[in-house]
Parts: sequence; C-alpha cells; structure tokens
Amino acid sequence: MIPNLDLRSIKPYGDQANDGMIQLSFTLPVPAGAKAREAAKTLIALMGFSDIQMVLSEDIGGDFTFFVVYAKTNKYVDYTSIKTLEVEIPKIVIEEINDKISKYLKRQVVIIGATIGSDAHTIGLDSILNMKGYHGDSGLERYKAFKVYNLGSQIPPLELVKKSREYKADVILVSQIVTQREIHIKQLTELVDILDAEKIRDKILLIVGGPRITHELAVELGYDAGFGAGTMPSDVAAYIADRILKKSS
Amino acid sequence: MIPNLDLRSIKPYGDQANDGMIQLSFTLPVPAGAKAREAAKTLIALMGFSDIQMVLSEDIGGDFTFFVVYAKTNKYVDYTSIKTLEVEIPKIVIEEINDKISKYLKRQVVIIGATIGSDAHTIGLDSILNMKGYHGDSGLERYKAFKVYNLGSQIPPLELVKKSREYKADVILVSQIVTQREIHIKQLTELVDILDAEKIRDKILLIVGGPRITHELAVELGYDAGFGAGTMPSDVAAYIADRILKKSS
Amino acid sequence: MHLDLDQNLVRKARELAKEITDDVQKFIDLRSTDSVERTVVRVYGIDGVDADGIPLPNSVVYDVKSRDGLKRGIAYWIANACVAKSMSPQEVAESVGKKEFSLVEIRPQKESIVAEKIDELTESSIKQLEKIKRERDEMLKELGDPNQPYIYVIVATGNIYEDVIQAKTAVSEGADIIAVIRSTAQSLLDFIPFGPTTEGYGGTYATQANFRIMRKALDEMAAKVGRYVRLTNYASGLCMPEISAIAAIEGLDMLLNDSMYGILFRNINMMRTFVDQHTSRLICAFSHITINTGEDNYIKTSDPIDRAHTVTTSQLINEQFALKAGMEPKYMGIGHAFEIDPDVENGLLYEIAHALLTRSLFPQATPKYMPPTRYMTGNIFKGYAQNTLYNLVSVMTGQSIHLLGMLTEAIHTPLVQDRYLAISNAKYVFRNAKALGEDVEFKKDGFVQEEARKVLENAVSLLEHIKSVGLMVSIEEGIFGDISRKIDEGKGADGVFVKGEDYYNPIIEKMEEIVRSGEL
Amino acid sequence: MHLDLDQNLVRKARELAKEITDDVQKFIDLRSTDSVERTVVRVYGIDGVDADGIPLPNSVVYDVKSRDGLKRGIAYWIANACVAKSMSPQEVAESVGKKEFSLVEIRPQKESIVAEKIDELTESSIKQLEKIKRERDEMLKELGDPNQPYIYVIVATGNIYEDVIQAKTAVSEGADIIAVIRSTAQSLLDFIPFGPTTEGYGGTYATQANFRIMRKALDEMAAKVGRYVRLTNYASGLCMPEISAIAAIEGLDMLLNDSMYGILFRNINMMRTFVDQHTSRLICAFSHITINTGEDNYIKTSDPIDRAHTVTTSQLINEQFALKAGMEPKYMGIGHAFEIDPDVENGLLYEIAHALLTRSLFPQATPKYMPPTRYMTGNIFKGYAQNTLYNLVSVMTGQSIHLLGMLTEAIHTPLVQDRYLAISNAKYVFRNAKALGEDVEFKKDGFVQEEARKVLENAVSLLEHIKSVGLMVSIEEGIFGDISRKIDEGKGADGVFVKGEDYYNPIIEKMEEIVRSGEL
Ligand code: B12
Ligand code: B12
Ligand SMILES: Cc1ncc(COP(=O)(O)O)c(C=O)c1O
Ligand SMILES: Cc1ncc(COP(=O)(O)O)c(C=O)c1O
Repeated sequence: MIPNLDLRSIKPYGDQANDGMIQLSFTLPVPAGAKAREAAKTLIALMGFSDIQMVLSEDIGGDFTFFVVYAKTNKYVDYTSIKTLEVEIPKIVIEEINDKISKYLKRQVVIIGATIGSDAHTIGLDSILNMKGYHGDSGLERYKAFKVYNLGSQIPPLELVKKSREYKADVILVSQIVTQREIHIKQLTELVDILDAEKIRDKILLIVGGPRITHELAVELGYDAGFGAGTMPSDVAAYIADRILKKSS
Repeated sequence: MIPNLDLRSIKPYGDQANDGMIQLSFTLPVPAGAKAREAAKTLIALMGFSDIQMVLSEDIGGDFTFFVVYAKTNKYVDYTSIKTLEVEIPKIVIEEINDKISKYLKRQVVIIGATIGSDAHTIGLDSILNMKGYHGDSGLERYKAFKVYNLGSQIPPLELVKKSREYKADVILVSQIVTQREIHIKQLTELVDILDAEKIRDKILLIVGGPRITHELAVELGYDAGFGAGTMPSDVAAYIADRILKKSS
Repeated sequence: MHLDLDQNLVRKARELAKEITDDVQKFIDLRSTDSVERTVVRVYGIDGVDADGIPLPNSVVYDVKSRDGLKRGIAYWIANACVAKSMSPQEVAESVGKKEFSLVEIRPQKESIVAEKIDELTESSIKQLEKIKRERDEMLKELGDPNQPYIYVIVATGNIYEDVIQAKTAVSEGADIIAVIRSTAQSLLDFIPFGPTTEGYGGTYATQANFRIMRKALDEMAAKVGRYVRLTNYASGLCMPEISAIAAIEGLDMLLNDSMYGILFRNINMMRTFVDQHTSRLICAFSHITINTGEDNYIKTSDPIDRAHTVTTSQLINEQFALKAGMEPKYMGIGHAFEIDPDVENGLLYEIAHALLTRSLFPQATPKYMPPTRYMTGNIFKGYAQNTLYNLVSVMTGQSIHLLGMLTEAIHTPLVQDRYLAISNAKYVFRNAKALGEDVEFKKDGFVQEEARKVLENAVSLLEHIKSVGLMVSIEEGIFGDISRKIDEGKGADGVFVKGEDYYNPIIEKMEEIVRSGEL
Repeated sequence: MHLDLDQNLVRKARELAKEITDDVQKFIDLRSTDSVERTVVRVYGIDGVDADGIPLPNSVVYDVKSRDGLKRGIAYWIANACVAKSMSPQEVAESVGKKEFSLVEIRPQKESIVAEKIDELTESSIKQLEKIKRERDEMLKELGDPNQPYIYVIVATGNIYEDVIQAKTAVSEGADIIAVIRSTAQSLLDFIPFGPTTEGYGGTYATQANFRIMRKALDEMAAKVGRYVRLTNYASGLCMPEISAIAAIEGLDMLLNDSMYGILFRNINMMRTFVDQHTSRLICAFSHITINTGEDNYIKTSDPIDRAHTVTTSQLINEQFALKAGMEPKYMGIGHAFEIDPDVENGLLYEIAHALLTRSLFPQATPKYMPPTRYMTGNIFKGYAQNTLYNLVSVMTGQSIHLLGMLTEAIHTPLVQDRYLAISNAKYVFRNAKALGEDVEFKKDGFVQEEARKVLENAVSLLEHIKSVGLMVSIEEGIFGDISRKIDEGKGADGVFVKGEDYYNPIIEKMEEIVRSGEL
C-alpha cells in the first residue's frame, strides 16, 4: 500500500493520492456543439464530479456526440468496512482431491455440465471440463475423482435436470455467456425453479459460471457458487471436492 | 435527433435510447482482488450507477488496481434548459474584415500576442498569428487589417503589458497551454491584475486561448473571450474585427 | 506483397477439393428439404402468417408433406391449386393457412396447363428477382463502389428500429457494409419469423420486413453520403435457402453462408445443410449476393496456428461448392480471421502469413477478414490495440471485406460509440498504411513465406485424407474446429427427403439455367 | 530490414558534420562558463545552500567571478583556499557562503603546494566517480541488460515521493527506464535547487537529493524484478554540465543532452550552450551516461516530412560533438520521433523510412525513439491506436531506447494507469511483432527506400550549406525547428567567458585524458 493512505476514505489515484481522478466516456443523443458539451458537463457534475475536463466531444453522426472526460470524484469508500462474498477455495490439488474422494466418498463424484437455454457458447465450459483445461490447468475430466458428463450447448433446463437424474449427478455445472437483455437471469432462474419443483435442489451442488457471472449474483439466484472470467478448473475442482466431502461427512 | 426523444430528460445512449450507459476507468490504491472490486463497485454505486459491469480489474503493480467499468447512470439532464456561454463569432471573412477596418477604423488594429509566465508552448499561438495559420486557415498576420506583434513564449505578464503600451495595442492575445497545478489560473490572473492596476483593462480587448481554455473560464477570470482546442484563426479574426468595430462606433 | 507458393500444390489442392465436393454433390442432387421447398413457395411470392402465427410457407409445405406429396416438389402442387381454384399463389396459401383445403387433395389439373402455370409463375418470379438485382447493380455503379477493404460493421440491438438508428450513424461515419446480427438461436428455428421485430437478444430477427426496413434506411443514407452501402444478413441454420430468397427479394448484398458452419456450430444435420447450402448459393449466385464463409469460427474452438490449415482446407471446399452453384469468384467472401492469442511471440507474423495465404489462394475472390474476438478481454484499451494491428494486417495483405473489431468485443454487442471508435481506427490505419503492402516483400524462406508454405502443405495433406474418407466422415472425425458431428444426427434431419422421380423444382432449374448460361 | 543507402553519401555526410563541428569546437575550447566552473565545484564535493538558500556552488563561483578571478578557473581558487585555511572544499564553500571570506582575497599560497592540492582533490573526486561508474556497470552486468527496445517511461508528478511510488509501479509492470521530468522552466534557472522537492508543475525539480531518492528506489526495484533499471534526467538549459556532474555522482544512467536544444527551444545563448554541452558530454562519456539528443523536437515545430532531413543533419552534428567529448557510440541515444499527422496518407511508410534511416546511419548507437505527441488529441482511444503503430515501427526498425507514448498525451502528464496501459501496449506489440523486422524487405526503389534516400540527400545538401555559412549562422537562419536564434542573444550569455592564459580546469583535463586514453 502507498504510504499514509487513510483506508477509511479511499479515492481513485490518478496523479497523486486521493485526487479522485476518473476517466469517463459516453454518448449523448444530441448534436455536437457547445450545448452538448454543457449538457454532458451538467450530467457529470450531477454524479459528484468536479474539475471536469471535457477532452473530447466529437460528432459521431446521426446527431450523436461522443465524449471523453477526465474528472475528479468527490465520493470515497471506507475500505476497512468492505465486505465481500467470495467463493471459498481451499488449497487442495489434484492428487489430494483424488485421494480424499476415494478415501472418504469411496466413489467418483458425478458432475454434469451444460450451457443452458439459447446459449451456444461451449468454450468456457469446455475449458473447465475438458482434459485440456485452461491455460495449462487441467480440466475436471483429468481428475480420477470425477465422472464428468458434458452435455454441450443449448440444453433446455428441463433436459438438464432429466439427465442429472439419469446420471445421478452430485454436481451441476451451468455456463451462461450471453447476458444481453438479462437472458441469463431468466434461464438460470428457470433451472433453479425446476430443481425446486422437483425437490432435488438440496441434493445437488449447483454451480454457474461465465464471464459476467459473480459469486454474489449466483447466490442471489439460488446457486451454491458462481465463477467469473478467467476461472481456473483447479479452483472449481477444489471447491467441488471440499463441498462434497463436507456434505458427505 | 433520434425519434421520440424526451429532451427534458436526456441520458447517455449506448445500445438504446436512455439506457444511460457510461464507460469508466480509474485506479484504486489497493491490491487487486475481490475486496478491491467490491470497493470499486461501491464507489461507482455512490455516483448513482446501476447495472455495474466490472469488466477489468487488473493488478498494475505497487498495490494499485486498474478498473474498467460499464454502468448505467440514473442521472439525466433537461436539455431544453441548458444555457451556454459562447463566444459570438460573426460570419465575416478576410476581405470583409480588411475592408471594414480600413473604412471605419481607418488604421490597422494592433494585436500583441504572447505565451505568458513559465509556459514555453508557442505552437498554438503561432497557429493563430503566423501567416501559415492552422489547417489551411490563414493566421492573423495575413490580414491587412491587423498589425501583429508576436512576442513568443515565457513572457512575464509585466513585460507583456509594457510592450502593449509601447505598441499601443488594441488587442492582447495570451496563450496558456500548461495547466498542471492550476499554473495557468495564477498566470492569467496576474495579467488581469496588472492591467487593472494600470487602469488599462477597459482599453484593451483581452483574449486567452489554449487547449484547456473555455470561454466560460476566460470570462470568469476577467477576459473578454476564451478559445479552446482546435480554434481556427479566422474565428479569432472575425471576433476581433467585430468587437473592435463595435467599440469604435 | 507476394507469396512464393508452389503453384502445382495450389492446383492440386483445388483438384482435391473439387473431387471431395463432387462426391457430396451427387448426394445433394438426389435430395431436397422442407426449407428448399419453402424457398420455392417464397419465390412465388407467398408471405404472411396463418391464424396461429405460422408462416404461410411453412403451412403450405407442411400441408403437402404431411400428406406425402412433397417428393414431387411443392411447385407442382401450388400451380395445380392455382389452376384449379383460379387463385394466385398467395390466395392459395392463405386458404391452406385457413385450412380451407389441402393442396394434395385438390384434383390434379391437366398436365400441360399446370406446366404452363408453373412456367408462368416461375417466369414472373425470376423476372422480378432479375429486376431487383439489376437495380442494385446499377445503384452500385452509379454511387460507386467504395475502396477495399470495405468497412463492415454489425448492428445488434435486437430492435430493428434501434438498429436503423445505429446503422445510419455508422454509415455517416464511414461504414460500407452493415450486417444486422440475428437474434440468438434464430438459426435453430425451422421457420422465418414474420413482420418487423423489436425484441431479440444478441441481435434482431431476420425477417423479410426487417430486411426491407433496413434496406430502405441504407439506401437513403447511400444517397446522402454518395457511396453505395451494402446490407448483410445470415443465410445459415435451418432456413438457409429461404433466407437467401427473401434476401434476394429485398435486395440484400451479402449473406453469411457456409457449406459446413451449421453442421459444426449449430449441430444441424449434415445432409440438411449440404442440400440447403446448394440452393441458397444458387440464389446468391443468381442475385449477385456475396456470400461470407465461416472459417473464422474454426479457430475460435481450435488452435489458430496449429489448425490454420483447416481454415485453408475449408476455404477450398467452400469455393468448390460455390462454383457448383455457378457463383462467380467475385461474390465469394472467403472467410478467415485474426484470432491468435496476443501473447504468442511473433503472432503478428503468423497472422500476416495466414491472411496473405488466403489473399493469394483466392485472387479473384473478395476475402472476408474477421477481427480478434476470442482473445479480446475487458481491457478495452488493449482490445483497441489488437484491433489496430488487425486493421494493419488487413490493409497490408489486401483483404476485401473487413469486419471491424470492437473494443468491447468481450463485453456486449457494440454500443454506438464502439462502432464509431472502430471505424475511425480502421480509417486511420487504412490511410496511414495504404501503400505498405505494395512496398513490402517477405524474405525468401523467411518466417512468413515458410509459414504460408507449411499451412498450404498441411492443407493438401488434409484434403488428401478427406478425399480418401469422404467429407462426411471427416466431419465425424472432428477435423474442423475440433468439433465432431455424426452423419445421421443433428437438427433438421427430418426435413431432408429424397426427390421422387417426378420431382420438379422450376425455380432451381431456371436459376441454374440462367447462371450456367452466363446470361447474367 | 535494410536500406540501400549510398555509402559514399553517408561518409560525406559524416565528414561535413565533422568539419562543421570542428569550427565550433575551436570556439568552445577558448571558453568556459559559470556553469562549467560550478561543475568543478560540485565534483570537488561542494553541496548545500547558504543562509539565503543560494546553492554553495553558485556562491563560490559568484564570489570569484564578481572579483574577476574566474578567468583562471575555479579550481585554483578553491585549492588555494583549502591550503591557506586548511579546510576541505566544503568547509571553504560554507565559509564563502557565510561571507566569512572571499576566495580571491586569500593570499596566494605556494604554487607547487596548490598544484599538489589540486591534484589531490581531483584525484579523489575522479576516483569516486570511477567507483560509482564501476559499481553501476557491474550491477548492469549482474542483473542483465533488458532486451531492446528498452521500455522508457516518464514520471512527472512534481513531488519526488509521489514520483517514487509511480516509478516503482511502472518498473513492476515492465519499465526498463524511468525518466523524472523536470519542473516547467527549470532549465532557465541558473542554479540547481537543493534538497528533496515536493512541489513542481509539469515535473519534479532536478536536485541531487531527488536523484538520490529515485536512484535508491529503482535499485531496490531492480533487485526485486531481477532486471537493471535505468534512471534518466535532463542535462540541458543553463546548468547543463552541473546536472551531468550530479548525475554522475548519483549514478544516473541517462541524460537528455543535446548540443542545440537549449538554444532553439529554451532561447539559451548559443555560446553558452555550445561550451556547456562539451563539458557535460565529457562527464557523460567518462561516467558511461547515455545521452539522449533532442531532434524529436524539431518536428514538433516544423513539418515532420518536409523537414525530416533537419533531423538527420542534427543527428550527425550531435554525433560529432559527442565524439569530440570522447563518447563511445553505444552511449549515444540519437533522437528522433514518430510525429507525422495521422491523417497523412502513407504516414506510416514515411515513419518507417525515417526510423530506419536513423537506425541505419548509426548502427553502433542506441537511437532514442520518441512517440507521437503533437497530433495526439483528447481522443484517448485514437491515441492508443497511434501508439500501437509507433510501437510497431520501433520494434520493426530495431530502435534502442523507446519512450512510451501515453494515450493522454494531449491532456495531462501521465496518470498511474496511463503508464500501465502504455507498457502493456508496448509489451504486446514488441512480442507480437518480434521478428517482423528481420522478415521484411522494402522494395528496391519503393516508397520507403526512396524516402530514406531523399532525406539523406537533403541532409547532405543542408550540411553543405551549414558548412559554408557556419553552424551559428545556420541557427540564425532558422534551419532547425523553423526557429531562429541570434548569436549574441538568449539567456545566460553573461555566464560565458574567455579563459585566461592561466586558466586551468583539472577535472576536465583529467577526464579528457582518461576518456581519450581509452582507460575506461
Ligand atoms: C467464441 C464466441 C462465440 C462462438 C462460440 C463457439 C463455442 N462453441 O463456444 C460463436 C461464433 C458460435 C458465437 C456465437 C454467438 N455469440 Co459469441 N462470442 C464468442 C467470444 C468471441 C469468445 C467467448 C469465449 O469462448 N471465450 C473464452 C472462454 C474460455 O472464456 P469464458 O467463456 O469467459 O469462460 C471462462 C469463464 O467465464 C468461466 N466459465 C465459463 N463458463 C463456465 C461454467 C462454469 C460452471 C464455470 C465454473 C466456469 C465457467 O471459465 C472459463 C475459463 O476461465 C465472445 C467474446 C469474448 N471475447 O468474450 C463472444 C460473445 C460471448 N458472443 C456474443 C454473442 C451475442 C453471440 C451471438 C448470440 C451472436 C449472434 N446473435 O449470432 C452468437 C450466438 C450464440 C448463441 N446462440 O449463444 C456476445 C455476448 C454479449 C452478451 N454479453 O450478452 C459476446 C460477448 C460478443 C459480443 N461482444 O457481442 N460466439
Ligand atoms: C509541442 C509540445 C511541447 C513543445 C513545445 C514547442 C513549442 N515551441 O510550442 C516542447 C517540447 C518544448 C514542450 C515542452 C513541455 N511541455 Co509540452 N507539449 C507539446 C504538445 C505535444 C503539443 C502542443 C501543441 O503544439 N499542439 C498543437 C497546437 C496547434 O494546439 P494548441 O496548443 O491546443 O493550440 C490550439 C488551441 O488551443 C488554440 N490556442 C492556443 N493558444 C491560443 C492563444 C489564443 C490567443 C487563441 C485565440 C487560441 C489559442 O488555437 C490553437 C489552434 O487551434 C502537448 C501535447 C498535446 N498533444 O497537446 C504537450 C503538453 C502541452 N506539454 C506539457 C508539458 C507538461 C510540457 C513541459 C512542461 C514538460 C516539462 N516539464 O519539461 C515542457 C516545458 C514547457 C514549458 N516550459 O512550458 C503537457 C501539459 C500538461 C498540462 N495540461 O499542464 C502536455 C499536454 C503534454 C503532457 N501530456 O504532459 N511541449
Ligand atoms: C457462416 C455463418 N453463419 C452464421 C453465423 C451466425 O450464427 P447463426 O447461424 O446462429 O445466426 C456465423 C457466425 O459466425 C457464420 O460464420
Ligand atoms: C535534449 C532535451 N533537453 C531537455 C528537454 C526538456 O526541456 P527542459 O530543458 O525545459 O527541461 C528536452 C525535451 O524534449 C530535450 O529534448
């Protein structure tokens, strides 16, 4: 940490401690000119900014004006009081996971994964599940402790639940990449509702991942955990092993 | 303008009318991680943003974390009520200016220009004064109606005032490029104070320019006009001619 | 800029690709699909939906299919009904939609009169399509074709009216081509939605009304900016040929259209795709619609360096399928992409080699170059730098159709300012590096020359393998995009059927005749 | 990458530059300046300020000068006082500062004893400087010299402690060189401020204490990241040689140091600058400090294409002046810049030609390449794209010292994240295009080759002109940067004087001796 920082009121650091400097860019649907600039400034000021430097205000056609602004915020955060909701990932690695699961659970953990609903993006889920893994970190298929079924993409939630019964899944991994118009919320909610309706929600470790997913959002939607951009398969493995072992003991 | 826009409450347009989408980037002086992200989110929320998408939170060394965020503002602006303080630039061109000045003023307008104080940037002022001008638009030296003295850079305000007496200047053009630690405010204020003290402020048309100068700021500091980034010499010429002619009539 | 390619190897690659596709074509020629039949229906001018919201082309084909009449081809049944009921095709379809009658149950009219009716309907439909094509060709000539690389941007708001606003803005900034992205998973619909649409995610529904609305908007802008503006949509998925038909009717200029994309990336049945792609390409060839092939996708799911030759291989296959549909090379937007992990040492040299190889292998075509997507991140600044180098490689290697990379690729479909920033980046680089390609040579046996040679050699080996096992088995093997699809699986398999002995598709025949005769 | 330059022309250019500087050197050799004398004072270890805050080196030199003793050189007076008063130089200076006595009024001591004293003081000062140099050379060897282009960033907060924070952050991101920008107009001060400073605008004062603080911070970081980190400041303006001295004492690695920059851009008197630059370069040559010349500035005030040859001309002149100071080529950071208006068609090709010309003309030197500045705007995204191409040209043409462009160049001195973004952009491009330079050839008689040839030819013509009228008259003519300066005008003229017959500068003589003898 930089010297003499008051953690009870931290602000952005641009050139110096606590200068509050922030860069913004946005478009207003009005023609470029002094009036547009003034409107943009007014807007920025309403957010609690001062020293507003409007460094670009450019006509981008169709009566739109694009702005780039540097300004100083008067807001600050008490860093000491920040609480985070984080997935707890124990430090256990592949061999340990395999050993413990075989020792205590005495069978493979059954994991079923899918990209649900209209979403066709498989690369993210595959990075977690496939042998090959992600950036040199092996995927769950590589773990002896796990039996993995990767259903692929565009799986209706109902079908996923059906398959999870069929395979006696311990864990469901869902991927959601497309988030436009909150489609992921709809689809994720649908899945939880089905599990609830079928009264099997408690029996299953329910995990969602995707670049716009946060653990907080996942918990809010009724999932056990959420994994975001850049997730490593080994983290997911460790989380699963830990939770399954705790459950079974 | 886009259809059905309510001008009394305009908001940024990202993907759709009034979605309020803004891009921000900034650095917090805390180590990267969930806590930093949460602190950044809290800060952004304090400004009245919702749907906060933290798309980058990157360790940039030295216990600093850099964030890129897209979020939607809940602020809006009544565009119909926006008032702007603008330099009024009449549409008169070089020949007309030369004609009118020779007809009504019957002598050349004397213009003296300098970059004052510690500022050594001459390119901006030169673009306005030199024959060559700026982006194909001729500078004031090209106008028969004007007699131009370009004193160059780092001229102490006192010396500028001395020279302006010596040359019987009608107009003083000051350039200020460096704005760090508000140095330009100090230097510009010093100049006005001297002119006031010597009781010649009223006799002189006082203009300031520079990339971070706005007309509003100029007026606030006691100048007649301020010209910002991308100013064209012909605009300055038209403004000067208009004001001098009005004064003399 | 020049590659020292072994021209014998190039010839060999083409021959292999031809032989591979010849095999598939034999298979295609024996079959038709529901969508091919609906295409005929649409070309005959049938449009609209029934009381349940089912598009009339679907109702009509379903009516015949469910009564086992489709083997003869839909044209006969429509003409027969028109004669019998003295109705226009649209009237016939509406009646079918209302379940007033079934086409198969109408008494067969005199053969020669039905035949005449078919000719009449076909003639006037084809005339109409020719008129549209001619008008566009003239407009292009009049307004002038912009310089290449064409600046190609997408709009994807989900709302056609919002799309129009953004498309117009983009054109005024300098866009040459506007592509309206389709709503997620539309390609899996076995029908084309009807009317203007304002709800969709990840894109806007491809409907005939939406095509018309955007076409009109772009034509207005074209007149304003004095530059022809092209409109693009997607002919892939389960309605491949139908989309081509409505695109031809509405005067679109380009369609994403690949002979294998649907199989691999949408898990659409192989037979369905192969049959559909042929008809859809024939329409494109006839109507001067440039196709954009989808090889960029392979290197999203497989390694862009190790599997570069799969892109080349597929390009050659796509070319042969297009030639089989009578398409002139200049309408072939052969696809490829700048997709290498930015952390790879000398990644730029690989990109140059691959881009130059595409350009060199298809000198008459209009290669479509796709921007970085997979390795774009939330660091929008870095993304802007990646796009800068992408723009540079494009202008340097002389690409034709240049889809702009968005700095927010990893975040959302483009905001209005994202597109502006992309266009200004491309304009800057294209102008700043204009003559670079002409000025530069790559060292003989240097990195770029060697890489290009290697990719070509690997492509030839792969083509040899495909030749020996057949294209379909190769796809089963997971050669393209590391994705494996089985011959008899996938969506839409039930929409494929073997033509009967009396099968007749007058639209296809007429178009083939015209295209082949070079009457165009 | 290779330029087909006419080697006879290259030789001719060098000869002309040599002749031009020979003329000026004659003039230099006869003169000294206040600052040169203060340099001797500083090398003798005198530091601190008097009660009025005037730096002791100034007090001491002023004391002698005001009593007309300076023609003999300050060394004699100090040694004489040391002997007479049995004091160390520092004690002498402090007494002078307190006005306890004047050096000129002290009775002359026995010549041989004073001479011995001078030798003793000189010897130990030089030893100390050699030790510092050796230690740094060793540290560089131990930690390893980073790959070129070196990543060079500036810190410019105005507060040395804030600068340290940001410099450390930059090093951990990948910076190889940290330059601490000086506070606006410090170059016009005829003294070096004293002690650590926390107030400055546009930069931090160059003081010996600030040098020390930053050096320590960077050495700590270097150990941490396992990579030698260079420290840069500015030796130009009115204290050119003094700054070099304190830089040598504090172990800096680089100094901005140009033979004409001060004249042109700070309106410093010509004679003053020429004399000062010689001493300052001698110190750099002696202490293995790389100089960075300032040609990038010319194309900020004049056209970067039309006046490209003025850059080349000045580079050759700077080289000759450096050689005259006994500098090895590898310490010559020959300056140039990427400054063409981004709207210029083929601007990138011009940039490549100019950068390659610099690289080719000075194969042993370490060219210092400057980023776009003048045509950077408030469009930070566009600026990031400009910097991307700049990075590309640099790695492609094999530049050595690469000052990073900041996306906010047109707005403010860099924020902590601006530097991060700049470093990651450079690292990306350097890695991604690593072997591009080796792989590319420019067509014979093509754009780049022709442009480079033209610039060289124009430079030779210009050198011929300068040779005929003399360098000083050429500067009067406004040849460089379109700026004209008169011989007898400019700041600091009163600080120049003609050496007396008994003038003696032991530091200079000793350094020259060592440098020339190749003892280094
Ligand atoms: C590749 C790609 C495609 C490919 C997908 C191929 C495939 N088989 O997956 C193709 C070309 C088919 C495609 C199509 C579309 N795409 Co797409 N695509 C992408 C792209 C370029 C890369 C995604 C990717 O693979 N990233 C690499 C992986 C490794 O990262 P990841 O997904 O984040 O996964 C990591 C973590 O998130 C996490 N994770 C992910 N899932 C899971 C699950 C679990 C359980 C866990 C624990 C962790 C986890 O772990 C992974 C490793 O760290 C992105 C843009 C981008 N750069 O992100 C757009 C993007 C995702 N696509 C987008 C869109 C809109 C589409 C389309 C809908 C467009 C259209 N209308 O046609 C189509 C339709 C697809 C559909 N029906 O869903 C948008 C989504 C916008 C939004 N936020 O809603 C993006 C952001 C592009 C954009 N800017 O418009 N796409
Ligand atoms: C060129 C340049 C220099 C040159 C100046 C050469 C010269 N003779 O002018 C040199 C190399 C000498 C220089 C030095 C420094 N510079 Co400088 N420089 C620039 C640079 C790259 C371009 C400025 C420019 O010429 N723009 C082109 C002209 C045409 O545009 P303009 O100035 O905006 O002028 C237009 C309008 O503003 C207006 N205008 C301007 N003046 C006037 C006056 C009137 C009356 C009117 C009507 C209109 C008008 O009309 C012009 C035409 O449209 C800028 C960065 C940038 N891209 O802006 C940094 C910049 C201005 N410099 C900066 C700094 C800090 C310095 C130094 C202080 C650094 C240092 N510590 O050494 C030094 C010291 C100089 C000093 N003592 O003042 C900072 C200022 C930061 C700030 N906001 O305070 C900048 C922004 C760079 C940065 N990001 O750090 N610099
Ligand atoms: C050939 C082709 N068709 C279609 C698409 C779009 O996907 P969809 O078929 O889901 O509309 C792409 C996307 O890259 C493509 O390359
Ligand atoms: C050689 C040289 N010296 C010094 C400077 C900095 O200016 P100043 O002398 O005002 O510190 C520069 C800036 O470009 C330069 O090139």
